[in-house]
Amino acid sequence: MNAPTLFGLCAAVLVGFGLYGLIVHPQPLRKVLSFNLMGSGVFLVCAVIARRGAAAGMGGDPVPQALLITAIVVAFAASALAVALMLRQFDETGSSSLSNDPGPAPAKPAAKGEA
Amino acid sequence: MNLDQTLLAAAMGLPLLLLLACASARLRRRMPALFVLAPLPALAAALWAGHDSMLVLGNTRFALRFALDLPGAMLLGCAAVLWALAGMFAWRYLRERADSDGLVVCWLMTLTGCVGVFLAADMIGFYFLLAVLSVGASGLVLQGEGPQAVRASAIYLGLALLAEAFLLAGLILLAQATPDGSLLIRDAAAALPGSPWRDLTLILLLVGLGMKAGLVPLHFWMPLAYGEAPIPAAAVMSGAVVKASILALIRFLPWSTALPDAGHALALIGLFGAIYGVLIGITQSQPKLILAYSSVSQMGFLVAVIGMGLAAGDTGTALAAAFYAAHHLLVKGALFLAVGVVMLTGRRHRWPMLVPAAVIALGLGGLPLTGGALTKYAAKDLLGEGLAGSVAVVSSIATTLLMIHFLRRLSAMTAVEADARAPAAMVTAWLAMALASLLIPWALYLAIPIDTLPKAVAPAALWAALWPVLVGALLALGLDRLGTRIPQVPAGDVGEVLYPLEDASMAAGGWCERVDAFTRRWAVSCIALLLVSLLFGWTLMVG
Amino acid sequence: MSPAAPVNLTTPGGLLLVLAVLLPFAGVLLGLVLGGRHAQRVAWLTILLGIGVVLAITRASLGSGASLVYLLGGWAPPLGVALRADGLAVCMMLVVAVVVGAVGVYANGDFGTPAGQRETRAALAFWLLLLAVWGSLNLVFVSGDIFTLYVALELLTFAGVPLVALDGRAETLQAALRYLVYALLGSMFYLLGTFLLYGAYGTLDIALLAERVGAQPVTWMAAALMTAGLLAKTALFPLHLWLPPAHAGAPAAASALLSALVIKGAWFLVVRLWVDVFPGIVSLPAAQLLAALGASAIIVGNIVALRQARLKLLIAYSTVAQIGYLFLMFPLVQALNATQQGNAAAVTGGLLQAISHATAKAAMFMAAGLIYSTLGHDRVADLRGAGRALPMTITAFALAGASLIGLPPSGGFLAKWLLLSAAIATAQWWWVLVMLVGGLLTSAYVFMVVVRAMAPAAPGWSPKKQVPGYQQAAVLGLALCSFLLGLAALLPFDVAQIGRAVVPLVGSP
Amino acid sequence: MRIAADIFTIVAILTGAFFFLAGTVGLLRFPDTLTRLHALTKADNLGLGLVVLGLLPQSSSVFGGLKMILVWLLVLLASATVSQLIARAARRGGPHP
Amino acid sequence: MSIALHLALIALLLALAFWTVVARETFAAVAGFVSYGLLLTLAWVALSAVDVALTEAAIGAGLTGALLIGATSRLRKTEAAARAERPGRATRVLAAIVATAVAAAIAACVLLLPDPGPSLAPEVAQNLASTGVGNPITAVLMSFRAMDTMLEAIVLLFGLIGIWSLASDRYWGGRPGLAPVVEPNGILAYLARVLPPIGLVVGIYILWVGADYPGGKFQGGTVLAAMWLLLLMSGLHDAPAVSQRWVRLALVAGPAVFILVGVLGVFVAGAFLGYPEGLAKPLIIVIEVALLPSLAVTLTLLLMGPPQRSESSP
Repeated sequence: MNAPTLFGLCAAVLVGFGLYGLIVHPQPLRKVLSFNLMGSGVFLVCAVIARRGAAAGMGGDPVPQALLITAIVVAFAASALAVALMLRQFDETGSSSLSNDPGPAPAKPAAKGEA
Repeated sequence: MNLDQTLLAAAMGLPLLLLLACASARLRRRMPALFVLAPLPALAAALWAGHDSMLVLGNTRFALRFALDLPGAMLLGCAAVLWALAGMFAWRYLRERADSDGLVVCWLMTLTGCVGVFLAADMIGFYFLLAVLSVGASGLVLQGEGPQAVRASAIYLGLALLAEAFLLAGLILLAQATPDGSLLIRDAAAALPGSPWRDLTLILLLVGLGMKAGLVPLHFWMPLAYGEAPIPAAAVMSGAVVKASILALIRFLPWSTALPDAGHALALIGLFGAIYGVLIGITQSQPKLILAYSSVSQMGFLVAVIGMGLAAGDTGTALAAAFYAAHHLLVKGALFLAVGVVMLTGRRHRWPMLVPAAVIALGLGGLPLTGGALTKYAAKDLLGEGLAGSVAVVSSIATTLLMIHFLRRLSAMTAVEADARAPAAMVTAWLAMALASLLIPWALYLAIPIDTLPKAVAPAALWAALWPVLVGALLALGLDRLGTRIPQVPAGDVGEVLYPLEDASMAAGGWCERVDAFTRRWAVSCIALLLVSLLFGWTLMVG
Repeated sequence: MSPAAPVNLTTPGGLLLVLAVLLPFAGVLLGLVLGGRHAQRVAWLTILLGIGVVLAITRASLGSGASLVYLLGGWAPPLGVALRADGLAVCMMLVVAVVVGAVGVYANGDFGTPAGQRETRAALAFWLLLLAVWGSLNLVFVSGDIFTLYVALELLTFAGVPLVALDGRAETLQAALRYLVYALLGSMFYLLGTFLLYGAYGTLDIALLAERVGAQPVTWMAAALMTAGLLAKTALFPLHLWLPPAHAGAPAAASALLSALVIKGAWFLVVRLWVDVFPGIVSLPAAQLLAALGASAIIVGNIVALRQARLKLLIAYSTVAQIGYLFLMFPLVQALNATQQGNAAAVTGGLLQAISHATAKAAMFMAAGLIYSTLGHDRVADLRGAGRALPMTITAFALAGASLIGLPPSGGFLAKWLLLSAAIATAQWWWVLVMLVGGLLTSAYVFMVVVRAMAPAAPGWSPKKQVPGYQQAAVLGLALCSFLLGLAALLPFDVAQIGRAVVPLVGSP
Repeated sequence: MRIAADIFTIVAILTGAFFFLAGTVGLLRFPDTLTRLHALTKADNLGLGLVVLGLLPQSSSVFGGLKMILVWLLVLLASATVSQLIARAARRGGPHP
Repeated sequence: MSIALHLALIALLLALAFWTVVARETFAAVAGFVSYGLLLTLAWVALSAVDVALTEAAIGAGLTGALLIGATSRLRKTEAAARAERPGRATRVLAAIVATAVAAAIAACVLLLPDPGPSLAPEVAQNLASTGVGNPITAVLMSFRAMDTMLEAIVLLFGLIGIWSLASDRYWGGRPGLAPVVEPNGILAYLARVLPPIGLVVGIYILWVGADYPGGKFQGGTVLAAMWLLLLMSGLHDAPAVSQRWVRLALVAGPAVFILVGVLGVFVAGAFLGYPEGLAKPLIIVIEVALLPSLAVTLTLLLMGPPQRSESSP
């Protein structure tokens, strides 16, 4: 049971937490949070694979580690877009919920946008 | 492009050209005048085009091929005559109608489809032109205006597309069976007996074409459609459009090899249809509905003739069936035009209209010296002496009964003020059609050697044709006394079962909508995604 | 049966593949900098050049008769990334170019910035996102590396999501958010599958993977995760929560792009994985499961489409149904593989189904857009007068509908003919039944809409806005493309089979 | 000389750890935000300083050592400003964590 | 000994992750997530992926944390409404079961994966010399799989275009983010004056060292973005208007240079994104130097969100 395998199991549990959070939490912000959690779990799996590919004098296989850097940046861009969408939906409707039966839209926030 | 190919191209091309010309509003207004001319090239093709040349459009693999065989030529010629005269009738009919665009486009579309189906030699072309025919015909029914017309047109189209679905499956089975992958109907028919899925293909083809021909369990669209469609449209649909499926039956079924079980089953359904059509017909009061049910009956009889021919494996059936269909085409078209004309003439002038109508109507029942007798005579040796032969006699009696009932209802439907006269163009069209339906069967009988003339005119044959008509007339008198006690059957008889069916489908729709709303909830969708991935993992592991 | 031998050499036409991907991206960069009216002109220039490049690629691949390959940076896989374009990819790139061109012509009406006016948000965003969608789709079709395909999927999602909320209405923002978070969940599954495959076989290249992939638990799990992720992005039936509101809410040109093209990207990946990478692994029961989901999509999608009150929602649900059709090909391919007959018929049938759906659905959505701007509403109940006001558009809608139903000579008919022949050749009768019932249900709502549109208008009614002619012409052109696609069979038939394992075609076309 | 350096490292790190412990106990025990802040910043910064001091001799190169001191200074700067901000937010009755 | 350290780290990671999922208050969950992000950096170091650790610390914990904390404070009002929509117990149990099933499947895969797994490290080592770069990961990012890195920069740009397209038409061309409230002698302003220079040096150092040691343009770009965000938040500098030409040029510069160098490769080195012999390192440096400012501007604007104020607002 060496360290990478331990981290691999930890990654699997993280993905489980992320999935649970994504399903259960109604607020989209908590969903993005859980999505990032799951993302870090998936990236940890990849890091374990990289660590197991250590050879030719390198601590880990550089190709999956390069993929990881790309994936982390892409995940950040996705979170930024999701948060921007949430905030715009909040500005327009005063509520941020994903349920498709639109409840009674509460009163619009007083001053829209202008600080 | 020798003469035959140019004739075929013109027959198909002119209606298509006129249909495309309808795109511009200006041309569309002057189109009714051309209705008479549109089918003439088809008539010329039927008369003079050779039966071995083939018009090919497209390259080797997928191409539209058009050719003409004897039954096809016979039916095409009669259909062209009916289209031309009904076109004249429709031209005069359209003059009073305000919005004629819909009828013009649908008329030309149906004409193109009809001529195309008669000429089609390959399966893809046949399937496509049958689709064009169905859409055009349902458009014609729609011109009846009113919620009933919309429902009738929807039912017509629904059943037509259902039939096309069966047909497509059958055609693909045929295509799989034909050895070198050629799509010609000739090769497909030849390959049918040897195909591994022979019975399934036969069932699919017979169900598909039977539905288009109005076989009994699925015939209810016919009375609904003909009842709602305007007169010229009903004339053309009951005459030419229905014959498309009969011609398809003639072309697709393998006449060389005997298929007793399929043939007998078909004959049984056909004969049952013949009797059932009449039974329901006599309960109707609308002349158009009576004619529709008479069509159901006649189609049933014709399918019975084909069934018996198929069982016996007699190659002559194709010609006999085509001859019978041609006669029915002419008579039914004429009778519909008669209904149109009589409805516009006053009581005082109705007799000159009713007499020819009576002659033709009784001819349908088999009155000697008329086309009907000839067709019954030609079909007699096919049906043989046994059960089928006697049922054929019963059906001619019943048809005579139905026709007399029709004539009585028709005479009661004259225009309100006594001395109204139908417009001249309509009357000429009707009379020309009546004349055609009397002369053409004789011309065809002589031209195509089904049997020698003297035998047909021999006193024995004449008497054999006369007594069913007399018995029919006697029954008609009996029917008169029954009068009011006959139960009133709604137009679509079996069609009534549709209403509970529609409610059931609405319920199913509601359930589907609830399922959709449930699966589109966030938590459910995510769990579904996880379940799908686990399911795929498991099936891959197990598989 | 592995696909054509993975020759890892740059073929002559290879550079065109790079151009096909980079041209739209360069257009986005230039358009962003210039902004305003110039963005539209840059977009138009890129569309014309892009169509030229795609035609050149078609000619090159038809000429050489084999896949075009390009090694990026000169490094051969497994280290470097290779771009490959076989017959499937070339056909899809052609269709995408045609649809993008037509949408471009149509969008001049809605998103054109007249001279002298300042840059508006929607116009700039639309033209940039149009090129973004095009570039990422071309990358999805040509990339030979499954991680680059992941990045391409993300590009496609990032380009698609803002299209949904382009006109800024509140409910479209929620629809866009649902679409984004669900698509991200899907692509995270796909990424996890990619990592597992790399962990097991040490390469990310499709051709090499096809050779090394063996029947092990890790491969099954990776295939399951990647397929589930892609199904979420294609919105196959149980996973279609985001599609109807997103496609119905977006403006007409945007929903045409989303419905016709963005969906096809993820579907194409499923085809690439199941037909090229996992032919040995994917068992018949798994393919049957995929087609079962497709069949349920056809049934529920069509029935719910029949009951929709708004035309755009009706067309969106029709997309849900037609996606089901796209997945019917997998058991047929698998069964044909098993019986050693060439799976060319089923693969080409599926491809033609996708192509005819892309063109027909884009035409339908744009027609719905024109109807909305003419009638002021898109309630299906009273479309009266649309037929008279927009004759070309309603004919286009009818032709597109005929292609979806599968009436000859449309592409849909040819696809249905091929798929039905394959289903019969492998004796899978239930898929035959599903296809025919699907065709009937589709015809129900297409004729419902056309008949209601043809009904004469109420007296004294006049169209709200006079729709410019070129928009109607674009819609009709696209519908004709789909309707006359059946004649494509008259061309040399196996355009789609270039570079694939050419096994003699069994049975009639 | 090596041994002396090692002993010095151990001693320094131990005291640093002790201060961290004190800071954590303070965090848990003290009643309100302000006092917790006080404990946290004071104890932890000092603890970190000692740990860095202890690690200096162990570091491979002078440049490495300088980098560690830079890290310590940055942490000092950051914790000072952040605790100031949190204090002001706490005084104004803002969101309490 | 190190196993114990790793176990402790894993236990802490799982505890924080559990807290992030279970916490009722969103702000608490985000606070838990930020510390989780920092600990995750340690995990990457434990798995000897130092480059990735740097990226995770900068982008994963830093920018994502800032993004989520900013969003939480603005969405505080929707907390009560959202709690009403919490799914019922059955859904939660089912979700837990399905999530654990998938996690178990992934754990099984991790256990089944070959331990000294197949690796491309030898090939990278062989060809490292020709890329002229010491750090193998930078070699993979900039030479072997340069396409992915270029696409990544384009992904960020598409994300930004997507965010900008969400603005309301009234404010198009305006400035993103809220108007800065300036208190010149506040403590934040003091930090904003002291830290950025240091940050600038550290950012550029990380970029420069990236060639041979862990580091690189994304990590450097993020540090610079953090510094500019600090300035923006402290009010010393106002966010640039979206319609300004220099902003758009800055955004496009990075990817454009990357594509141009790639196209140059076609003529000089015979393959797109290929580098001629010997010239690899300078070209890579040119790309990285061009990408650094572009990434910094893109990441900052990604965080600031769509334009919410008119161009001339205070």
